[in-house]
Amino acid sequence: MPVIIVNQTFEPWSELQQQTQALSLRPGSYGASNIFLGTMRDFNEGDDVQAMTLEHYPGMTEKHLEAIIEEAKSQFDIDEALIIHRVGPIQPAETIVLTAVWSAHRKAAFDANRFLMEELKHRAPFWKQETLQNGSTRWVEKNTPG
Amino acid sequence: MPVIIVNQTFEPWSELQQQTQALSLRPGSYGASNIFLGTMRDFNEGDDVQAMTLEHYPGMTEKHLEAIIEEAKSQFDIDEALIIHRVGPIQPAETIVLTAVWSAHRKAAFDANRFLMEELKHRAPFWKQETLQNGSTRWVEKNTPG
Amino acid sequence: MSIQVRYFASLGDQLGRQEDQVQAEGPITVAEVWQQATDGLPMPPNILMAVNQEYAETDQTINDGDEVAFFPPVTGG
Amino acid sequence: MSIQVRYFASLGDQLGRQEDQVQAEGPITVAEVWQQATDGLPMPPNILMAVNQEYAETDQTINDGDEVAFFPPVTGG
Repeated sequence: MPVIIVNQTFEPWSELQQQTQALSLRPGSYGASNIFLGTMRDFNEGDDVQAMTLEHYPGMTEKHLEAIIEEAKSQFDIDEALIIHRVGPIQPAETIVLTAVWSAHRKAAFDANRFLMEELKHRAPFWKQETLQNGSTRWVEKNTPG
Repeated sequence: MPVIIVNQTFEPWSELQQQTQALSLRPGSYGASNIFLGTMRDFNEGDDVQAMTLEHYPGMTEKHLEAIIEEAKSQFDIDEALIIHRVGPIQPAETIVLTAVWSAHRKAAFDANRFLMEELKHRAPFWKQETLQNGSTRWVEKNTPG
Repeated sequence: MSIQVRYFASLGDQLGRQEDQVQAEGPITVAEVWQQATDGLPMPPNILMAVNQEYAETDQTINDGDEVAFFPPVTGG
Repeated sequence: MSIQVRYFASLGDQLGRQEDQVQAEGPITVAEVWQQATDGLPMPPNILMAVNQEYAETDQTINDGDEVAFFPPVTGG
């Protein structure tokens, strides 16, 4: 399954190792992999952030992430792509999102992975709510430009 | 040490986990990581390849990789960068190169990591020699364009 | 006909609920679903909407059993 | 003065050796080092050169104790 929504912390590198083995990637067939990790920072817009909650739209989220992967596969010369995204409560330094692309050559790997992240940021129904140090919460209004 | 030359196979994800901990990266301080892996394919230019040997210029190679990292740090808003490169005999499906960049936002992580790979491909003194299925060897004449 | 309406994130907080059920006699647009569900509340600027989990515009016509959702700009990743 | 010369990859194979030691009386350029080390062999096209592990051109002047290297286009990564 190239789209995975998880509601608990995961170690990105061991998860990636597992998922790589689960994908239909013949060892020796691909020459390039590009991986992006989005990690929760403990500050944002000048404030200390102590926690975050990620809301999503179950069903629509998966559907759109799968569509983004299909589009990446049709636009770029890639073998496989993977998106793992957290939902629910998240602590600083935890991984929010992991995207990965495997291809024959490096250009497609870089281009396709950037495409995955930009499309995900703009289209996938996720919403971040931050909890500040004083315990108050606020919804993140918009993403940083890519 | 952000530049590592290794003469034996390494598991990229566990190596990355170790190196991330060794770098001066405060957990929660960075929001984006981009990782590129170059992997040995078992075919090239229409021929099956059974093994590869990577020659390098000890001293000059490290010096240039370190210079490339310094340039990336001065040109892009990034926190840290890492290059791990194999030398010596390599088997198909093994990792040849791993580059990684950590930054606050995704754009710098993507741009800087691509910069690392392009500069490495053009400037770092490494040379690939392929061993074909019939046992004959040939030097790779030039890189694929990025 | 019966239409399931869902609200997400800050919009759900503002309305004080995550869903509504709207009843309609004939053809109805997304904008009319919003009007009916919120008792004529002006639609906040930048609001996004989806019909059956696909992005939609205010003038899209809704069928019986459709799911309509309203939510603020997405901020994942 | 004494100059260490190194050859890498296919160039080392073609020359049948990985290094030479060149002796010179006065100032000498990279091109002259090549001439002397290879007994006047024409320099292959696309060849790259380095002096003390920095990329250099054929007209760069060499000092005593310098290390000069010649090699084909790089193909790492």
